[in-house]
Amino acid sequence: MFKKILVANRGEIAVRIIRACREMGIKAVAVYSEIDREAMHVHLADEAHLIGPAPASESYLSGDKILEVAKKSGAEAIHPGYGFLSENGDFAEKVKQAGLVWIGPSASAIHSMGSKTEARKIMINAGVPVVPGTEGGVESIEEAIAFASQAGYPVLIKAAMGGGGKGMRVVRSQEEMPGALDGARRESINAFGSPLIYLEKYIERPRHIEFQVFADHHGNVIHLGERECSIQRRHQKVVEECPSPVMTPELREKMGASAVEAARACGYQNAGTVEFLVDQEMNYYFLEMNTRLQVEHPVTEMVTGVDLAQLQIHVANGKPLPYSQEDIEMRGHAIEVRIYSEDSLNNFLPHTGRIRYLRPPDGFGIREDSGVREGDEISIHYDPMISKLIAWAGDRESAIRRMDRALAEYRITGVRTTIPFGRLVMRNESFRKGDFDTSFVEREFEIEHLQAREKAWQKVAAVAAAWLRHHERGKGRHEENAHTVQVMSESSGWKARGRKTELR
Amino acid sequence: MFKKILVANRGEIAVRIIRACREMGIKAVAVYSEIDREAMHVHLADEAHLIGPAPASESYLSGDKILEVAKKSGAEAIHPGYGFLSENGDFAEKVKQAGLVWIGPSASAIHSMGSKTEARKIMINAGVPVVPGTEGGVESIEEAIAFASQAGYPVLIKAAMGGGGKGMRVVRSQEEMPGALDGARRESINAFGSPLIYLEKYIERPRHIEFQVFADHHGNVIHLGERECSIQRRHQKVVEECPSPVMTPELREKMGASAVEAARACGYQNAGTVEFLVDQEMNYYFLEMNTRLQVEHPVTEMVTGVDLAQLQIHVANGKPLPYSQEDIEMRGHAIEVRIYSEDSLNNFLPHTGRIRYLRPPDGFGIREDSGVREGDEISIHYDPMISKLIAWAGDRESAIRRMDRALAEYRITGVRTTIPFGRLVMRNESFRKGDFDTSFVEREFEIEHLQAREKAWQKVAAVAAAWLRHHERGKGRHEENAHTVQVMSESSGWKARGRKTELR
Amino acid sequence: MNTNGGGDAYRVEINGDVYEVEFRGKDGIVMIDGEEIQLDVRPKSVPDHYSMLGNGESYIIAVEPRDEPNQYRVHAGGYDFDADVISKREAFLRDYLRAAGVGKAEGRIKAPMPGLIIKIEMQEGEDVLQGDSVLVMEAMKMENEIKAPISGTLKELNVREGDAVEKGQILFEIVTSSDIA
Amino acid sequence: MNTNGGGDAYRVEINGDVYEVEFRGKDGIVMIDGEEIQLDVRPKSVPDHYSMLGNGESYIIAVEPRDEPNQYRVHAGGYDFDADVISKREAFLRDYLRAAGVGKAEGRIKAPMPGLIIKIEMQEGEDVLQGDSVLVMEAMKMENEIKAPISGTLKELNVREGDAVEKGQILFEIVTSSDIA
Repeated sequence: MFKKILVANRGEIAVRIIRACREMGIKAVAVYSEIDREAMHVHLADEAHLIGPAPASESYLSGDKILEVAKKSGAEAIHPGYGFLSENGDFAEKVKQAGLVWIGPSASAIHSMGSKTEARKIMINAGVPVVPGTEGGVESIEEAIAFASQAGYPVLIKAAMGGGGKGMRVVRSQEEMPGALDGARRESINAFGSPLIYLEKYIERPRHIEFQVFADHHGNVIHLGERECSIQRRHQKVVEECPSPVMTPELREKMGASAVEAARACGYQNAGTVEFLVDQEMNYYFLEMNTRLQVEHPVTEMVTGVDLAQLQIHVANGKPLPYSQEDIEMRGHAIEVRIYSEDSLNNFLPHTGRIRYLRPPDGFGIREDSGVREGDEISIHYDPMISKLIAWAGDRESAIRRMDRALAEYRITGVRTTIPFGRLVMRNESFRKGDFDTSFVEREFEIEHLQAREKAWQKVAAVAAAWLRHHERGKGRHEENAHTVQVMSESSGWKARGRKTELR
Repeated sequence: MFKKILVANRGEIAVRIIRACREMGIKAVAVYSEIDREAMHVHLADEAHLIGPAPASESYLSGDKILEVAKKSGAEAIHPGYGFLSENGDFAEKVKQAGLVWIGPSASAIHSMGSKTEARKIMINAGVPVVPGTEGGVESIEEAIAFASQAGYPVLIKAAMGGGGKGMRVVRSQEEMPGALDGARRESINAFGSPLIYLEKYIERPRHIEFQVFADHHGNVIHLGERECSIQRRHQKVVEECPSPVMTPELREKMGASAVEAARACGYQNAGTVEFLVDQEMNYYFLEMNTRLQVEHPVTEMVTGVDLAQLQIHVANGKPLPYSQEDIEMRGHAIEVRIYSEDSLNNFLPHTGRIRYLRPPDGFGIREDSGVREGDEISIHYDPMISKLIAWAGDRESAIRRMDRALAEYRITGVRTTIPFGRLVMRNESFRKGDFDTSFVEREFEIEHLQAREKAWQKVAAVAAAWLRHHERGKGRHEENAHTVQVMSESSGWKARGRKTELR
Repeated sequence: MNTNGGGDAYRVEINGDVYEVEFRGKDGIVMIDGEEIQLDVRPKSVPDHYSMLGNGESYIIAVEPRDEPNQYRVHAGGYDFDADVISKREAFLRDYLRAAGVGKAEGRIKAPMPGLIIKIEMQEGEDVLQGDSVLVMEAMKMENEIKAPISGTLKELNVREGDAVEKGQILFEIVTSSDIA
Repeated sequence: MNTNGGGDAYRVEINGDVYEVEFRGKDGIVMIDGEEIQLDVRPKSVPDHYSMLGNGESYIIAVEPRDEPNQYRVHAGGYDFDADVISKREAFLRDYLRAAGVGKAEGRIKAPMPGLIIKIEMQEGEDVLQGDSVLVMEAMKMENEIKAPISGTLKELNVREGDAVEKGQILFEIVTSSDIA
């Protein structure tokens, strides 16, 4: 087994991997940018090395600096986490050429699946269903309009190198096309360094259901069930669960087989996720394959009991999968709510600032995967995710109630968060019934709904705010007139203060 | 289902029960003593009512005050937790007479099992194996010596009304008998209000293995597997696990059947624990039955997936058990380490103080059941337990490594804790092999062993301590000689300080 | 109206709902919309937190440090509330001024975070409707549309495409017709 | 011995092991037992905690507020260490005084917590062996034996059965023969 692994990431996923290393008796080497000297992943790692200034392009995306640290520290393998270099096939290749192990799939699999158009071709050949779309990248507005006219509006513009909702636009009519193309290209360039975009038929009100797959270097490929990820805002997942509330054993077997087929078709190794769109009639279409550990992997871990991060290291070390498909058993239900530093009252705008106080909930069935602690700064440089809160219980209804309880206990001040939004989702009737799709947030959460909270709590908040104002005024006056107050008898203190107020 | 439940307890178990209520949609009413206004259970409850001064005898043990609050608040049931009134049959009876539901077994079952001597008789009749002992309470020193001479030394003195190691003494020779009898009686009077003690043959190097049982009001009784609780200091459990590393499916079936028989024999209802001593030849003896939820219940929950606190409420409400014996499936391995406010370097002496900083670890498989938070005071009035840290993993070896990782991440300052002790247990060779018994702590943890920590960390601590001293001196001098320092050029600041030191 | 001389009564506005809160004497008696509550509030030793017992009901409240003197962001029960607290005296004054046509709607839009202006969708002087996208800011690798919170005329568009802005910097102002009048 | 004039070198004692630690200049160079370490220590914004990077190795350290000026209780790696830190100058002085027979073993036993003395097992003037139980204190509903940390003669037994004692109060003193001599 490896003795030392470099974790080429930051935040909660770096922490997650460092813990997996620790638990396997492997030393973990962290890298950090100048503003991350005090970050949690630096503190938890066995070693930590500076790799550059705050902007990711000069630090966490700088493969050369990371390779240098790997050599200097004697690390034998590199775990990229998700984001940053995790889906950069060229870097994976460089790692290999440097004589180190890349904890992930081969460069060729990353390249194949990284190009949405190539991935589509491979899946079509392998017999995996796909959404109708342009065969290659789209350059001119005419091409785009031609496809849309043929497939019918609405269509979806996507960044060919993209992921995470960046560079994505829904176009519902020809008039919207020019602006949408411009915006998508701009984001794609900024985020992925490429203007390449393509178009797909937009499936109305689909569910987003993905399968966790795992392949070793000995030809074994299994899946670990599905995750339901339909609750999204700005095309970014925010609430995920395992299993999907609409999954049946038969459909799971069928989709699972497609997912395994997809992995085999690209010669896959290690952990991957095959994403599907599922329409209202439960037809499913290959969407894309993420060639890395997924943000929402914990819900699968809670339900299958399999430690995916440890399994990645195990498989990368050349060992065979310790599980066959029959060994994978799902127990109970798990839900994840991503806690972002965002103002859910204000259009989910990212919110920067220092975390003044942070205390997550705990107790049976509660797991927290956190990347920051009290006193840490949420900066503009990186993803504004604070942590992932996961609730497991014997059944979906109990898991929802547990998550709701846990969110109500969660305490963060200093930044605004998606916690109130998470509570509203847990209490939403459609969500509770399992009756939702990817349009859930925009359909159910008009800004007015977000502001209309439980009136009982609103009244409590009103009393608290008044008390504070009252108290502060009292304090201020007290300091101002310390002398006057001291000579008053204690019992008449309040009355005196009242009078004083009148006089100012 | 109940709409409102009063939780007649404090600390982590009150929090545990309040959370169970919340997750079932039931309002939880807390009670608190004067020094507990700021306690965590008060903050998390829906309602909180003052019941008296700090000493438990005037608050948490005052059944009448608690009943008064129950009536005033409209609670329909009382959950006693563990400790305090939980095994007080008279109070259970009073609750029933007040028209409320007692979440626990009947008064008669509590009384039967509360008297160790009566419990023995019932078990003997039911065919459950017991340790040889005096038939009734022992009053004179002559009686005690007579039993010991017959059964052979060593013998064990126990408080008839006792539990939790209080009022217990091992006697290895006749000379030790008078002092041990005195001490045990004194503790028994202080802790349980009764001087009644009895004697048993002391089983050398036994394991302490207990079975979780559950009975509904419809005659169904099941067990939920065993817990290994042999790691004790001062006869008090400090590390527990599920399953036991020495258990076999055959023995589990046999001991489980005995445990169910024990519950049936006393007409048991709700959650209970049947404790056994297991000798080196794997013979087992009934030790006692705890008629309440156990401190260490989380390890059973993690492995069986069953929420025991919610199940207690469910059964107390008159509903049948939703599980048959066949439904109970054990998956993986769970370990609990109790985090006490004690100085493990100093003979486990309880340590009082204010918690200045507290941040538990998190991540996959980690659960924390906590009763206090940062800023809370550990007082002399109550049990010095801060929290319970639980680690689950697919197998025992992984659970141990996970617990070790988590303990290393745990941060508490302000009080001394059992965290360092927990780490030493996780790294102990005998513990890792599963080769231990109740004498583990005294055999493996001489004070010298406790102090001989990993030398690498000791060196780190040495550097840190020196840095602090250096830094503090720098600061002190800086303030003292602010004027002098200011006129120095910055680059020569350090040298100047060096010289200054020489002169003082 | 207030036995203590008017200084201990407040008007609290949250999401358009108005609460009248009055503190009576030192025994923790509070009147909220005419209902009497026995209130016990304790600041916690951790930042921003308060424990409240109101007639035995228990609440933990967190309050964010404020940008504006009367504004409180209160976290309660897992929800967030923006509360505007003014004393009765200030409330009378505000009502009077509003009735007299003085004062201004809150049409000054500040940058919600530091970022880069990447697109301006409207021009100064244009009429905007509530919800119209006025400009696009990039921050944290995401494009964020800044929308008009009220309808009116776009004035004082203080930024240009390519500008880097600080958190709290005024981006533009929307003036309603009543402001102009 | 120390290029900076001797003021930046310390002797640290933990569990009987002695470390020599010297701080050199402002570049974070530290010598520990002759080994050179590039040290970067940052006090965290949370109480008592420090982040240390030593030659790239990362450690989180917590240090308890102290009762005694030279004593530090350090939490590191999940372990607790009691460190005694003295400057080189103090170390020379201490060694000199010890060699000259001045100074005293630490035989003064303080109450580790508030509690009640329920039994005294030995009498003043008796000889005690390390590990002997001297008295029994009750605290937190448990009986706690207070044992002799060193062998010697029991002196100044300052408490009686039934006394309530405060944390830190001196209970008794054990004088070793070398102390007496």
